[in-house]
Amino acid sequence: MKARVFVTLKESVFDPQGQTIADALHTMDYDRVRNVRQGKYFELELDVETVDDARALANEVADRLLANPVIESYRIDVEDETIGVSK
Amino acid sequence: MKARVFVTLKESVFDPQGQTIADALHTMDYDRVRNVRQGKYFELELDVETVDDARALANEVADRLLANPVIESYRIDVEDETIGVSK
Amino acid sequence: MVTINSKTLDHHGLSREEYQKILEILGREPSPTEIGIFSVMWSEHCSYKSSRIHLRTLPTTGARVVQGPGENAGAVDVGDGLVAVFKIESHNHPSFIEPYQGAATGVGGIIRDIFTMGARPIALLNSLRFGSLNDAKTRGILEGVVAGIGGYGNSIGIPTVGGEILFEDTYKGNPLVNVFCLGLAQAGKLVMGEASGAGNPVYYVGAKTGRDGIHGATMASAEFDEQSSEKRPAVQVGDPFMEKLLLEACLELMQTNALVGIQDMGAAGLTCSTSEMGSRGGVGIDIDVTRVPQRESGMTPYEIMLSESQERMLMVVHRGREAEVERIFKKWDLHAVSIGVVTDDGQLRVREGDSVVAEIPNGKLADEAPCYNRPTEIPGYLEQVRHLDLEALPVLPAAESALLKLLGSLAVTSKHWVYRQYDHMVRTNTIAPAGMGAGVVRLKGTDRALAISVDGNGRHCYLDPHLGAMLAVAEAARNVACAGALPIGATNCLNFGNPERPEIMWQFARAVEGIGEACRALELPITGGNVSFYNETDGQAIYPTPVLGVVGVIENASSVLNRVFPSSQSAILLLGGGSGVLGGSEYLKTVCGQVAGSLAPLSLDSERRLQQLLVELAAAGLIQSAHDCSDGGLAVALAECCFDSGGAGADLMMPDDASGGRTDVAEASILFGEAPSRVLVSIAESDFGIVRKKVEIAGVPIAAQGQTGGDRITISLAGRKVLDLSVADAEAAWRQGMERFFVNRAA
Amino acid sequence: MKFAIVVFPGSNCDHDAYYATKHVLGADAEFVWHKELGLQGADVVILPGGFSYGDYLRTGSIARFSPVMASVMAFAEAGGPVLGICNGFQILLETGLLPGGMLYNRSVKFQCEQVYVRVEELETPFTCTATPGQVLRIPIAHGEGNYFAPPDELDLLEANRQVVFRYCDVEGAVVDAANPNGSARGIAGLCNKQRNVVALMPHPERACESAMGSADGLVVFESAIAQLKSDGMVLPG
Ligand SMILES: Nc1ncnc2c1ncn2[C@@H]1O[C@H](COP(=O)(O)OP(=O)(O)O)[C@@H](O)[C@H]1O
Ligand SMILES: [Mg+2]
Repeated sequence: MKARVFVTLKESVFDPQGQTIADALHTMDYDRVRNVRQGKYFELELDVETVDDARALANEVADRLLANPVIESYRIDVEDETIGVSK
Repeated sequence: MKARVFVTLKESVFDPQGQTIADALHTMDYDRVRNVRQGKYFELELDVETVDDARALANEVADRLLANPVIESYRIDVEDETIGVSK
Repeated sequence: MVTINSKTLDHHGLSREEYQKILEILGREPSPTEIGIFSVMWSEHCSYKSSRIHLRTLPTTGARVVQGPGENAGAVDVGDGLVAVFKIESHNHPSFIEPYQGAATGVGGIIRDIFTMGARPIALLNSLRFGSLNDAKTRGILEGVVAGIGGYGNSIGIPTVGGEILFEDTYKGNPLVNVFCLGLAQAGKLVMGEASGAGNPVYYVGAKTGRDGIHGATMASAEFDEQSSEKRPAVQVGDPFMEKLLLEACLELMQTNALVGIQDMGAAGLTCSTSEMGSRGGVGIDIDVTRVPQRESGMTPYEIMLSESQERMLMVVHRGREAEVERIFKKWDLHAVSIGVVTDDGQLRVREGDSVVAEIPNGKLADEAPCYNRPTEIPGYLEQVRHLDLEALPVLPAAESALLKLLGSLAVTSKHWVYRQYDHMVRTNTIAPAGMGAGVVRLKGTDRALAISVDGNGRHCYLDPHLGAMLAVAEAARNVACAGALPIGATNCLNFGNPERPEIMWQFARAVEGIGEACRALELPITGGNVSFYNETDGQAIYPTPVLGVVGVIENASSVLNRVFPSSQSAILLLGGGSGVLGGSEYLKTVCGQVAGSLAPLSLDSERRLQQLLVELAAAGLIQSAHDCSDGGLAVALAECCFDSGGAGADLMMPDDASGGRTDVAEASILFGEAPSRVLVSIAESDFGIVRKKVEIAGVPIAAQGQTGGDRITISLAGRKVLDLSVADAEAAWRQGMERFFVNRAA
Repeated sequence: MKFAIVVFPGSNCDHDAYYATKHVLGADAEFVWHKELGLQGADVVILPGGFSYGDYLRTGSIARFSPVMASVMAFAEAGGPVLGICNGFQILLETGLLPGGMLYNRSVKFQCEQVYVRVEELETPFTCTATPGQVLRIPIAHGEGNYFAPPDELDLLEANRQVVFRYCDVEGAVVDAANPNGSARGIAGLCNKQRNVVALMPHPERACESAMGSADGLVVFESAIAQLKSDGMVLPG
């Protein structure tokens, strides 16, 4: 089973990396890119049977290691390869 | 319009970050996490009208700045906020 | 078995003659793995086939040389039972296609070369060349390269203590990234990349092997389909954390005597390390590729042998000590895996399980590598670019505005933007602040310090490769001497175009001659180096760019000097004669937009006396600062001595050297003309007399005198002021020359 | 009187902390490997700078799970003096012993340079011999030292007098131009509520000898020694 974890800085937290990219894009004349936020993206390969187990495990791992709840929030997508659907 | 860009190292490229996280998870007894790959995740806020324009712009920006095709590949998701669907 | 056709040979960069030699050595047709092994071992990169004949002429011996060229790095005795192990290497091409990782893995590679020798790396430097920063792509490459160098060095905890960076259009499509590393080892405890003792196990340690950096393209064989070349990334990703573990584990292992020999897997990975270790020791090595830790499935022996995955080492250890070795690596969470054994039959034998996929006489692979004396020819451009008619220059700007322009130019401006991104202090040995001249690290537990400088000027070498190369040696050594250090050893990185073109080969041959001449005269043995050919885009070669790295010793670390004038009232002397010339100068390029003319000559004898004098005066504590006149000439050097001093100015007086011709040209030559062997020093008023005497005894001319003080930079000729600028204005121009090219929201 | 310097895989300022405490100050110091479970009877624990586990994920995030950290936490909870420097600060944030988190520097670049910090609090084991408002010249060397905490948390920190160091100019004024990385309210160092756990981004161990450009960092280590001497603290082993 595959889980995708997206970790982003919380809305209220200033994102220097995203801001720098936005600035760079503006000097390259991409003015239509109004704002950029940068986060981290993880693909986990999990040795579990069900989508629920995958979600639970990915959640635990994100909570304990992948994200710092003080500044970040995360979102999880589980892909059941047998049926090819993202949940 | 919002575009999400996921940049990951190509399959064949070694990902020391993902490897280090996987190793850490294993010493924490998360053996069911078989493999981890780490990538970057960008949320772009775009000043465009159509989903197609958003996709084209996000593509261009990813090609020119966000990813280096020599070692990375990327994927784009466009979200039309008016209808709330990811494409 | 595949048949070898001409396409296969082309893909592997092997000529017909080279293939004939392979047939002779083997007495049969090579297997795919064997052709791969020959192709990388006989590549320009590993065999130095076009350069060897020239490099042989370099001086490599001296009383202090402990290890000359041939090992992973050279070494010189620095006293107190210590040796300095150092080398410079290029990572130009990878840094162009993936700036961050290309530069980072360059740093990783040179660090491995140093700790492989049993030395703890204590200092990094780098020499960089880029196109103009007006180009957005170049800015991106620069940002990536600098971040990559910092990313690796900072993380592994080795300070980057110095370097140089220059910008010329010629490097636009071919930037140069040369990295230098120096380590420290106990005398007599160097570890060699040599295998010996039949029956001793061969260990593999470090990162797993993937399909990284395999260049030998597709072969007409089921083994090498299109897809597998698709899967081969051209650039590796660096893992400084892994390297830090390897570094500590290897150094710990070297404290035991369980190790026979060790070599890092750099270019040509497992192939190069097994065959070189075997041939150095005159033994055979027998390995089984199925035991090599692999990152990807389905790798062929060919791929495993040629992979350039980073952060890997090959070791031979004494039989019976295996458990001890494995325990040390386990402590650092690394696996040491036995992949084979040393034999006494001299063969490099590669097995895949039960079958032998390659069997090559080790010695012949190394010793019978091709060696070419390629034709040379004077380049056609030379006559034209050497011609310079000074009288025909347009009216020159006022000295003050020319100086401001030079100070803000990329060649001269503060490189703070660069070195701020490097941790230059970790390990608390760096006793020279960043950006003040040579990098200086103290040797804890002794009174000594080492000073290091890397220098080169491609524009000079373009105009005159022989003299340009000599100037690079002289400047690197002089920068070290300006820190108060006696230059004792050198390494070089030779960046050139395509050696198959006679004009390029001529540049190369002339440059190597120049390096040899200068090093002999300055008693600077070359203990190693690196050649990077094929630096071209669209058939257009870069400026010939030899970069010299010079290491010097300061007997008493507390006498280290830098460029900054002291705040007290002091006397200034310009040591060394030889008025500058505008030919090939930064002034001519930046202010007049021309690259032309002849360079000022170098007297190696004067240079040597000047450097010895500097070391003597510094050791005696008789001078307070020293800075050489380099890019931008005297006026720029004088201004630089005033920067970072808190605004103290300087006033310099020179006799008029009436030369006839246009007065603006004559003045510009004096203020901004360039010539070697000129150094500005400051002296406490009370020491002035004794210094003068020592200078006289040394036979070094004094070209100008002055005082520090005030808040302006002034120079007068025979009592007439020809330059008068406030330090504040000058310093402001100098500080922002590089920063202004980058969006910078930060403090 | 013994300093324990914890060595994580990837630590690289461990030797510098050792050299400063042992050779410059002449105190007793010992390395403690991260896989060890005890602290070897140390009186003061230092979590040094570096890139533990490469800091690929998030600075300090993996180190906090190292076996030795349980002892460090227990030592800290029992009131033992703990000093986190740079990566050590980041690790302490991850453990929750100190509040807040680190963002990338405003420049989004690694920065190594001399800065000035003002000592805000003397009531900690690592600042007790400083003078009120003393300005120290100490280097920073980090890419992620931009301290963040939500406003109410920051207010709480101020109310509890937990802000120990602030970036300032040479005169001691806390102004934005002197803030090298964008840290909230110029915060360069903090302590916990009990005041025994102190952490800062600048490197005092790099500023213990004039040869290194400044000896202002000495006060941090001298304070620890003085404090232990004066109250003859009995500490948990
Ligand atoms: N790429 C770099 N990396 C580190 N330090 C650099 C780099 N480029 C320049 N510097 C530093 O900036 C200072 C000035 O460099 P440079 O102009 O080459 O000096 P010089 O003219 O004395 O040789 C030196 O101290 C040098 O170490
Ligand atoms: Mg120079």
